[in-house]
Amino acid sequence: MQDVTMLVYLLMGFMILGSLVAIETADLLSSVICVGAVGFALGVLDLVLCAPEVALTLGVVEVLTLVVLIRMVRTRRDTYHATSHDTLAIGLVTGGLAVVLTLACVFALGGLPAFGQPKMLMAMPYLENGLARNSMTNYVASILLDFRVYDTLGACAVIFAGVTGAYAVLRKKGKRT
Amino acid sequence: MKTPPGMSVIVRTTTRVVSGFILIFGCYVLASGHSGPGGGFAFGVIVALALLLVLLAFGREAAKKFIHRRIVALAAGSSVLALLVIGLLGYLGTPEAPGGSFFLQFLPQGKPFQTLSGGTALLADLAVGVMLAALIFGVLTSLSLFHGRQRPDTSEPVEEVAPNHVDVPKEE
Amino acid sequence: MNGVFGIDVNNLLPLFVAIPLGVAFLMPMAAKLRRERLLDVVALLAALSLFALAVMLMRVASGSTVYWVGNWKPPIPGICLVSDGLSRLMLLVVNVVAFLITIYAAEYMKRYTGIGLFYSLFFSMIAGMNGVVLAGDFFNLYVFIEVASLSSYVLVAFGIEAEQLEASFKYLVLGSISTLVVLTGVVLLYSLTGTLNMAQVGREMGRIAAAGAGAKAPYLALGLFMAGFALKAAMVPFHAWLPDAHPAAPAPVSAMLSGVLIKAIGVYALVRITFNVFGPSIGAAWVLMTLGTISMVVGVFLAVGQWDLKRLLAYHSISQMGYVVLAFGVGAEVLANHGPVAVASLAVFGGLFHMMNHAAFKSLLFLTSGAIEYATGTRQLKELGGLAKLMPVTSSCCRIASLSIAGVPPFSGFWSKLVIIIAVVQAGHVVLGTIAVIVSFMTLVSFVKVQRYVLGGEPSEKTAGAREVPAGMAIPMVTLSAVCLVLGVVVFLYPPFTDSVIGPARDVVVRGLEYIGGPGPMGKP
Amino acid sequence: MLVYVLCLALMAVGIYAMVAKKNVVKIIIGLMVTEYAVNMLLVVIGWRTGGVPPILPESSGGATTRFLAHAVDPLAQALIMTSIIVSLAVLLVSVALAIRIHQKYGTFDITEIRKLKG
Repeated sequence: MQDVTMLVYLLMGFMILGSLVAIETADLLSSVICVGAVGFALGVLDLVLCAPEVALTLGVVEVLTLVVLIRMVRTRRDTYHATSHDTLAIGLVTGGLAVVLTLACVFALGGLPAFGQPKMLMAMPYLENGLARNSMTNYVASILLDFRVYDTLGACAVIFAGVTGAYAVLRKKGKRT
Repeated sequence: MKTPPGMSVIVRTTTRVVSGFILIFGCYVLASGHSGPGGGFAFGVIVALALLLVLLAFGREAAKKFIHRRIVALAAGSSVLALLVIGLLGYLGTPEAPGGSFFLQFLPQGKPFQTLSGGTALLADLAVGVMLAALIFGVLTSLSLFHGRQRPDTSEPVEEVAPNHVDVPKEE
Repeated sequence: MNGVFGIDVNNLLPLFVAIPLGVAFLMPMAAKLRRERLLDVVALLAALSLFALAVMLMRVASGSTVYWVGNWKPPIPGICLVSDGLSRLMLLVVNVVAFLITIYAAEYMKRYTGIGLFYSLFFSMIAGMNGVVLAGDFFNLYVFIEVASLSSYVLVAFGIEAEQLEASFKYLVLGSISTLVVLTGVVLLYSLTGTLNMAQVGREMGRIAAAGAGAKAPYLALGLFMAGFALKAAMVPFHAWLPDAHPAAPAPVSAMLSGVLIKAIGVYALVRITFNVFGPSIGAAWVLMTLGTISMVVGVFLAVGQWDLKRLLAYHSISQMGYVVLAFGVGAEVLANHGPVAVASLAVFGGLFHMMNHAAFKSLLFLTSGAIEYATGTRQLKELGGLAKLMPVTSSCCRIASLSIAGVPPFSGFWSKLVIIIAVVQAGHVVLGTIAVIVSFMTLVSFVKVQRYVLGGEPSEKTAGAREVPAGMAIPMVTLSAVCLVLGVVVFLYPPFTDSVIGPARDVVVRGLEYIGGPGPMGKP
Repeated sequence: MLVYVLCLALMAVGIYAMVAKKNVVKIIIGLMVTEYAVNMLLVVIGWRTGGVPPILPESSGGATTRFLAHAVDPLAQALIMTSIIVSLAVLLVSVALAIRIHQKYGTFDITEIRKLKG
């Protein structure tokens, strides 16, 4: 068990470092590539934590995201000022986030169940009885497509609205003349 | 006419071979989704990526011949409507739940470990997959064909609706 | 009891989501037929059917009922939709306003391209709001919040002008922070209790608190929820997006955003979670009261200095939402201190009533500002003038709405503000009551300015050619004016209305943790 | 408990980028990082010590006792799948807006994109 925990820490550390590099680096293309690496690290983490279904989906979505972002950055010229002038705002944000994080660590996070011992109040009855109702042995798929299909409908509505919205934003003209 | 923009012969040949394999892999992912990792979400994105590969390798004109925008819109709209209809068909009810309800499993289920287990779930999976493939391919074409201000008029992401009703003059 | 024509109304709850989603999915395909009138007709029919459903639900249903989607009921609890007084009231508000705005939009949006896309996004937004209001499950709540907000981001940029794109991007960034913060809260609660069902989460948390271990963990989740929903409701430290986003949008969208969206996915969710899931607590009450008071004051001060009509209205939205949140905060404080329930009920009643009124008069104000912009091409106060003679219908509607928001008797806004102020004073917060009165006075000053510059005086060069808007836009405005007038009168002169419409909602909020929406026995743990 | 702290830290990094950075691309990257953080938190809370994937293996022949004792939380994973799709939608919209903004202003730098007052 110990090795899984260590691996998880390593991957998380890599992800935090990678995101910091992605955010602070001056070149937009390297920054996009870094965030891609972070995404794939999350995929590996999913594999380690027994979520192959999620890892697969995340992987393909990650490829898609990278294609879109690289295309966006590569085809557009931009002069990026690496140093930002708004030091007060940045200080406030950083300070505020640090305070919230510390407070969360000190007071709240200790109350969560320990890593590796989830309370499965809603999931356990489904694991026990789901197979009898829909005969699907992949529980993640059966939750997505039968048990909580209403959420999936919502997700479809989100992506439909997103794509419709992207079309609407990329229209040639907004108003008729 | 200019030659359609695309990539080198090597890329095109590779694409010709590879895109078929990617599509088959996508279908495998969909089919195995009920008893192993996979399913509609992954299928949709994989198929969209394969189509995007064709688009990038052969250029815009060839891709337009390959897939019409209208078909993409129709596929996306009808498949997502199909998901909603599957939900509404749940109102038909079953012997166990005669009143029926939204998204009720109204089809007979198969046996575990078969591709056709799950009743409505397979249909829902298919609908989600086709919808994602069409939507993502559609939006990727729009995003990658949008050139920005260098050539603001070459792109036409959305077909303009015919201006039948511009009878209200805009006061200046 | 719950039936009509032999159908159980409870069974029709998913239609509130299914109908608008169906329209949203259909519209981009239907747009290819190139018949815009057809799109208008479909949209109007759908909005009308939603309106009828909401009214029917309000008339027929009673008590609290739970609908299990896909028949996944306990012992395998799936997603549930909850119909109780509060959600029925919100459904009524959302769908009535949405119906009237659809009529308006059919005429107004003729100036824009891509009507099919507009209707698709507009109905996604309605579906999202209905979904949020009905949700009895945390993750479902998150998904529908995302449906509603994503559509609203894009609708803000629908005219694709530079300012609109910028406002929309800002709104998208802040809105995404808020939804992600809410999602983190959901995940923490899921980890803590092992369930997503709202009522069950409430009970499990009571059990955890009784056991004593990890009693602080829920507060982190509550804090995340309050920050997230306060951002959606544009309470003052989190309000930066609203004064950009609401004015930038096309008029029907502004009316929808200010009129119902900030209520359905902001205030409603805030109230549902603080009262019905976590139970009213002193800490939450003080946060709500502080947010409400600051928003009330800052919003109105920023509004007074504005010369852009829609921006002015947007700042007033912040201020008026401040009243609503203050009322709920006072209610929560009284309940948490085990004070007199009558005072808490009065405060909550005031909050709900003001929310209803605000939905009516603020959407009316945005519709009239849209009509003014439609006719004159500008919304700068200094460039307008003399519209009282040129556009009599729009002007009268604007007058009624202004008097109502400024709290002039006998219009509806006066009564709801009065109730809130009485409740605040009865709860012992005389200072807050005084502030509320002063803010109300400032609102009056601000709207006197609007009346003077827009309607009074002589026509300016921009307004000289203005003429009355088409009937399609005038009818919804007149209807909303009538609602503003009637609501003020009917609530006090016709008690059955109060008892059947606002009363059940008030009871749901005041009863707090006795929220019915999940498996097993209800009540305090 | 350290795992939760690391998740929240990653989230803080993302929110920091979204609020403090002055470049549209960086803001979008911050959005992605925040979404990763939430997904990571979800997969972490669903893990069970000695867990197996929530897919009943065919070799089990339908016997579920051992599977039930070890399967990691499938519900959490289903939630991640939904949230991945939702994030993808948000990303597509933000990229479309960014492209259009770049077309109007010629830059991704929001200090130069300031037509609105506040």
